[in-house]
Amino acid sequence: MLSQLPLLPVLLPLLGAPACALLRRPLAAWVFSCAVSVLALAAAIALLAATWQQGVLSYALGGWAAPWGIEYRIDLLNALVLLLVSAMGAAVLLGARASVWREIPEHKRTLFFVAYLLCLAGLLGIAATGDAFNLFVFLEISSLATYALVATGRDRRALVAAYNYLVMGTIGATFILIGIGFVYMLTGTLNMADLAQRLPAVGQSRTAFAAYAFIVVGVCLKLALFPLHLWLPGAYTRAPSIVTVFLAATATKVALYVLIRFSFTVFQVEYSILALPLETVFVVLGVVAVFAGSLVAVFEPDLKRGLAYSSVAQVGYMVIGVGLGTVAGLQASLIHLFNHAIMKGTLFMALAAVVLRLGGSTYAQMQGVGRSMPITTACLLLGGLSLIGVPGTAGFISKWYLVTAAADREQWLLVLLILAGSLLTAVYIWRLVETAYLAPRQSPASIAPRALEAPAGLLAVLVVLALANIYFGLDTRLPVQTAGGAANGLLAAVLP
Amino acid sequence: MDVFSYFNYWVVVVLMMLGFFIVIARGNLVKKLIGLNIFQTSVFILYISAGKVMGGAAPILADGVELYSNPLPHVLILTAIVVGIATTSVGLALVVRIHAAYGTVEEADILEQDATC
Amino acid sequence: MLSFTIIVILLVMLVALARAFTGPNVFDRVLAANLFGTKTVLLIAAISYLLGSPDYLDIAVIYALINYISVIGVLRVTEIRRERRQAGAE
Amino acid sequence: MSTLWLWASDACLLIGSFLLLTGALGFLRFPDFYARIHACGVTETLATGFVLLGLLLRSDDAMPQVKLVLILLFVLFSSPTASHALAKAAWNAGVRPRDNSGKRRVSLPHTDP
Amino acid sequence: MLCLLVATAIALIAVRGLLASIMLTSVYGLLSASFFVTMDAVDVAFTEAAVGAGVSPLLLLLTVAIVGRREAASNARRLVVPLLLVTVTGALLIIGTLDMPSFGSPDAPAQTHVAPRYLQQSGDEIGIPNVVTSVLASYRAYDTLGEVLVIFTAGVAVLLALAPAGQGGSARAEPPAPEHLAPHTILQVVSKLLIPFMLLFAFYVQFHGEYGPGGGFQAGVIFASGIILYGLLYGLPTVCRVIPPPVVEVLAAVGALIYGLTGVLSLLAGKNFLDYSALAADPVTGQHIGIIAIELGVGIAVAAVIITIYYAFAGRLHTRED
Amino acid sequence: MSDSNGLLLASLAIAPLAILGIVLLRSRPNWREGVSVLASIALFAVNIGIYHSLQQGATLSWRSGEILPGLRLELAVEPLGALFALIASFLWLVTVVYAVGYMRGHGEQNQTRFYAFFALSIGCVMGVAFSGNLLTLFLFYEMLSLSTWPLVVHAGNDKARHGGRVYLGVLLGTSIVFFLPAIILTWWSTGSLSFVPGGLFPENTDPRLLSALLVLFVFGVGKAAMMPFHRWLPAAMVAPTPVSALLHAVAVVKAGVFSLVKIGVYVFGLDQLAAVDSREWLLYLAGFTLLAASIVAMQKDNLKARLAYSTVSQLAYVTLGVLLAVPDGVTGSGLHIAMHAFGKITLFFCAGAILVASHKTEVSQLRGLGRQMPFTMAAFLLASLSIAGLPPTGGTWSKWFLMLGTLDTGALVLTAALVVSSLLNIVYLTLIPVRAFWRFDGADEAAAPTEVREAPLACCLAIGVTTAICVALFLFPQPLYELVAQIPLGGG
Repeated sequence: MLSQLPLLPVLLPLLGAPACALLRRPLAAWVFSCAVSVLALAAAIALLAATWQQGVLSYALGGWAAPWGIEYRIDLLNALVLLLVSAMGAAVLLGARASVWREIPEHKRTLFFVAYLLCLAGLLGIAATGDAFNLFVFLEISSLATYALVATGRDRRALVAAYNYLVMGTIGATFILIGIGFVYMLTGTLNMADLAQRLPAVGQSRTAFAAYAFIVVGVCLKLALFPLHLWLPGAYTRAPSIVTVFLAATATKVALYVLIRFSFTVFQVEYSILALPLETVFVVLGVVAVFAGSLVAVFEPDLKRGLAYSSVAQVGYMVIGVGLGTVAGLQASLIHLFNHAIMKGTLFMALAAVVLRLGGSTYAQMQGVGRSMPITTACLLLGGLSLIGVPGTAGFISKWYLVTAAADREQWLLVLLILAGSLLTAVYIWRLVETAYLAPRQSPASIAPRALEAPAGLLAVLVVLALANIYFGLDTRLPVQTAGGAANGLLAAVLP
Repeated sequence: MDVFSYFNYWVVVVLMMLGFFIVIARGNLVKKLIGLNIFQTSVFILYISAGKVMGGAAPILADGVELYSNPLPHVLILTAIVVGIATTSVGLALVVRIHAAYGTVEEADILEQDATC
Repeated sequence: MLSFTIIVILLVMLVALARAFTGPNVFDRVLAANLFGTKTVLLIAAISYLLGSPDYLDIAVIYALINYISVIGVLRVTEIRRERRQAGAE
Repeated sequence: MSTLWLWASDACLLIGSFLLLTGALGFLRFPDFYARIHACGVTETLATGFVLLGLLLRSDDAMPQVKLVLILLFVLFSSPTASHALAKAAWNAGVRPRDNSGKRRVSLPHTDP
Repeated sequence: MLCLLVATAIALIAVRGLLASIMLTSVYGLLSASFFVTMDAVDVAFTEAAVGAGVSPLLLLLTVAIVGRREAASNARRLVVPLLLVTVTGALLIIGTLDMPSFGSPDAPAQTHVAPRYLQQSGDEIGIPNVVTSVLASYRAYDTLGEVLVIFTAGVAVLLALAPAGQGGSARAEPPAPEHLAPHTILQVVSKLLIPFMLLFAFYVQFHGEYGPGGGFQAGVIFASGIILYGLLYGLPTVCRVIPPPVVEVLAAVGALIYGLTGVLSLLAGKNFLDYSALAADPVTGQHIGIIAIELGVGIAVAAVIITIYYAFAGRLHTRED
Repeated sequence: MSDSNGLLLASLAIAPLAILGIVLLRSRPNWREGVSVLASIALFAVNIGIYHSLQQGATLSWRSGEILPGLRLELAVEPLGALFALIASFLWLVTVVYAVGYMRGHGEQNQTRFYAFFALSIGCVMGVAFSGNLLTLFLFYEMLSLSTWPLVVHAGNDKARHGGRVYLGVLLGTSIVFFLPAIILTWWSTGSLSFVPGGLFPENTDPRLLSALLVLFVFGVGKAAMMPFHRWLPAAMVAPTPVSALLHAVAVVKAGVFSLVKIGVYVFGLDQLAAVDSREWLLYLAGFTLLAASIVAMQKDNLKARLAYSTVSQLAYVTLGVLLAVPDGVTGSGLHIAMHAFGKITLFFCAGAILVASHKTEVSQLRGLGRQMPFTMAAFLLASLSIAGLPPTGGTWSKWFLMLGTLDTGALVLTAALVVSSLLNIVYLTLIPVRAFWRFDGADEAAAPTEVREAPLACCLAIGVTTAICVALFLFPQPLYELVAQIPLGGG
């Protein structure tokens, strides 16, 4: 079974989804999905361990060797993303029951879990595959499932958000498809490793440039990088709470992975970063994203929406890391990818609890929530502190690496901007803290204060996530070493 | 002749642009999806053009035929077509729901309704 | 002769397209689409002979099928729409 | 394949092409919907028949012939049906024919279906 | 042909009214399929014909029947940005084409690198003439599994969006208003004659895929089209009685599972996922068995999903909005 | 040895344990306060233990696993830290006793939260005091900012919220925008963040880098309240008085200047510090701050605001002492941390006592109050003398060493600034109790309520203890001085 390991994290949810559709009772579907996602997580953990021991793992699907068949090719980068996505997928699902039962009508629950599994399988499939076109297929699986999941939000605006996401996401996917088509025409292959070998020979052609441009734009649409982020706030805000948690923790991360994979493996860094002015483009867009996202988040009356904009900002940080074009920068980017998934997972999970109990997440509704839901609010606060980058939390580690990476390039202005960005984060997090703890509770008579804390299942997952923020702020070996190994594997041959 | 050898591709480019234009310029949600359809179909044409070999036959093995067109783009596009119809159907389902919720499928009207409430 | 037929078919398709574009009402367009469809069937069949691969006939068959279904679909849809409107007015 | 068959086939194709062209002309130039549907419907079946027959004469395998016959059957069934359905739907929808001048509606006894 | 395509697309921009647009879309699908034929892409043409000219316009039509076919005049000030975007994209695309291998050249990398192996060796390795099917169902079978799951996802998504509230599961006992339409006797009779042929043809396409154009996906679409035709003429309740929605939904999942489990079987036999040579003593026989099995899965899944989608839309059509 | 390290960890562990106890016993106020008092006693005892093992020459340290490559959380005891911890834990004890009286006397809400965060802040102070490298220092520094915020906004009204925003905004802002980059730069250029006697930077470090770093550090440690980043201190005056006492005498501000001293001594090293270009104008900025703050303080009628500006001024003394980069300056700074702590906390206690007893907050209302509250006012007088640096109080010594330091460097302008500022101190602080005792005319007869009495016993007790220490330190400054003298000053 060990030789099948690279496939398992993807295959389990992929086949689990149709199997889940056969279950009629929502509860059974939930239990089944949980089991599947936990198994996938176990496989992903084993896979990461195996990758550490044995280096790159290759798995030929259908038994056909690489450029002819589809290959799963797992290096540290894949393994890290797989682990992250499956872990968040499993965690969110485990805590999802109460929230789903509250927000999704009964006849849709089974389908909801099926779509969730499909989305998970799609994201994992993107992260595992070594074939450019296979990536597109799984991208579409996850995207379609995402549209459906977003549309299950109770507000009718969820529909519009899902529709906009669908249109923009499809444009993005089609752009990626165009790009893949161009590189295929240039090289005749779709396998990423093979592409990497054959592209340099044609790297100077204008077609290669256009191909890269299309892929980058397409991926950035999915990634919600600044000017292409328009779908994200709506989708995150209007989606059911659980979906938001899952998407925020995984979807943009996988998109970033795709960006890194195409930039550094397929097109290779000599081309993508050194030959093109992308370095500047990424850094500038990243900085603009940080400030635009954070500023909107500061003035947003709804916390969920504010955090969605904050995601736009955080994507900016990650892209800055990529744009630095150094091993340190990439490592910082990957570390932030990992940590941000945990932070946003915590924050949105806490918001799921808040929405569950209070029916909404505007600041007005959340007044005094610190007293009625102390544990949830504490977790929310922990996630927020991590987002700011307070030392001792995971967010600090990200900021540290990002700033050192920028300092290595001696870009002092960038250092300042990065840090100033986290000040803005502090502003909106503090707005939340004041609302939660200082404002009088909204209509205290109507709700019994003791009964308000989130249900146990949700709370348990939330607390674990919140503690993970602290844990990964103190014991950073997993993300730092894996990200370091991955970054070295991608860039060390070429760059300092 | 360079120009002729690219003629096919350029027409495809024009098609893509037309489709793309419908997607972003039109306010009707159904029309947007139609545009998306055109856009995607044009990409299919691009791929298939790339797989054509002058003088080749369809890639169904037959005796006495030496030159075949490239089967790989065909396979890819088969998948892509399925993806396209899947996207369209999901999009249309959303449009139906939006119509039920807003009573309109014009983007401007929807924005207006959202702004007022 | 085959090529000539193909050219003629293409010409007819152009005409149909023009009608589909200008057609004053829905039914003209439907008719044009229908015409277009049947011509496509012929076109594919002819092309298959031109290229010497009879496999293409399968496609022609499916065109014929699809074309028929499409026309019926359009008709039913317009009717249903009207019926709904009437029912709504009542 | 003997030349005779090929000649015959070419003839069929030519007739078919001619019919197609006339139908198209009518479809393009006729003043109202019913005239146009008439032009199409009449020529279509015949033209299709001829073209398919022409093709049929060119093949010597059984399978393509079966398929061609299938297509022919299909068109023969579906085309008039579609025309009929279209005309009926148009009538129900209130589309009325015009007279030659193209200005005045012909008053026909209106029978509600 | 291409110019016709362009003309259609321009017409699509110019035309107002959704029904006309759909007609043009259908025409566009037909045209592009014809183009695929001239490009030797038979299977693609087959699929595009069934999807681009068939299913997709049908779905659009159903939608338009629900939401109305009027289209508001577009706002002139909305044109500048789109034009700019489109121009930039177009320019980039043109740039991209400049250094492309020229059209139809047999020396292009795409023709010389990976594809030759399929053409040269699939006959020995897989043993079926249709190379597209070989690649689709064996070399890149995993993509096709992904494809099946995409369509399955679409089914789930549509159900998730359109499943009527207030009824348990997906068992909607449709009580739509009786069809007091003008009875389409002629249509009904003719169609009743034709539908069996269609279904038969679907089976032919299903099992002929190894030798000629066709395969599970196309067969599924044709099968579903036949059912949809039936539904259009006899009304949703009738067709729901013949093929109950829950059954279809189960079938969709079963189809996907058949595919997946074929792969799992080879996994259990100690080979890699979807390595059909594990399915029989002789590898080529194994490939045959595998391909037949997965094509069956594809066919079932596709037909079931498309029918499901049709049910979902048609259900909306008949239940009046409140 | 392991016992001593146990002590070190215990000093950090006590606060969380206390919080647990406080939260668990939230429905029983007496037990809850009992836990607070017990914890503070325990902490003080632990710190005395640490002090003793330090005197016996033991080295206490603890390291975590690697957080960042080559970087760990490190705790280590050195003399300055031990001094700071000792003072802080002792004053915590006193403040807790005082707080019990004050909070009950004042009928405050949310007392559980108050005590919990009180304990948390003192835990962070311990962390700051014993941090073994810059990273650890930064960690606890930030935690301290965050954990004191709930104390500052305790009242929960708009004014408190606004104050809290300024407080946290300035502290977090400076630390993120200046302090963190400074740390990262240090790390980037030296590859280490440990506190090393004599400094981290190799000889050939780019002087421009050092200049920039010094500026970043001085402004980055916002808690040191260097102008123009002093605004948070007056803003934090919205807090209840025990908090103000703790913040402005012990925890926050002292953590700030303490960090600066540590950075000056252990990161730069006095020799290198003396050579840094930007030191010069920072010195003058410090001089300006201490004068300007004194002048502002004079104009404030609100007693707590006046004390706040006084603190700003006194903190500048400490900063100035470090920046002088001479041993006497550092000794003066170290001592002043202690002396000012006792003096200022007494003043705040007094202000709180006055508030509790008479509900007066403005200086102008205090005339004649000496009759009603003679004890408080006497304490106020002594403490203000200590701040001004006059005998018979401990403040004398620290000012003395600071003066020596300025003379050492020959910066007579600064000497003058110190003198002038001390004079101003006398004017704006010492005159308050004097006026309280001497009624200058009869116009205030009506304003002096007759029913005012001394504050609750707990408050008076605390005031008494700290005042006594202020005086005692004048007589017996030896232990403190010895401790400060142990600071390894490198080549100095």
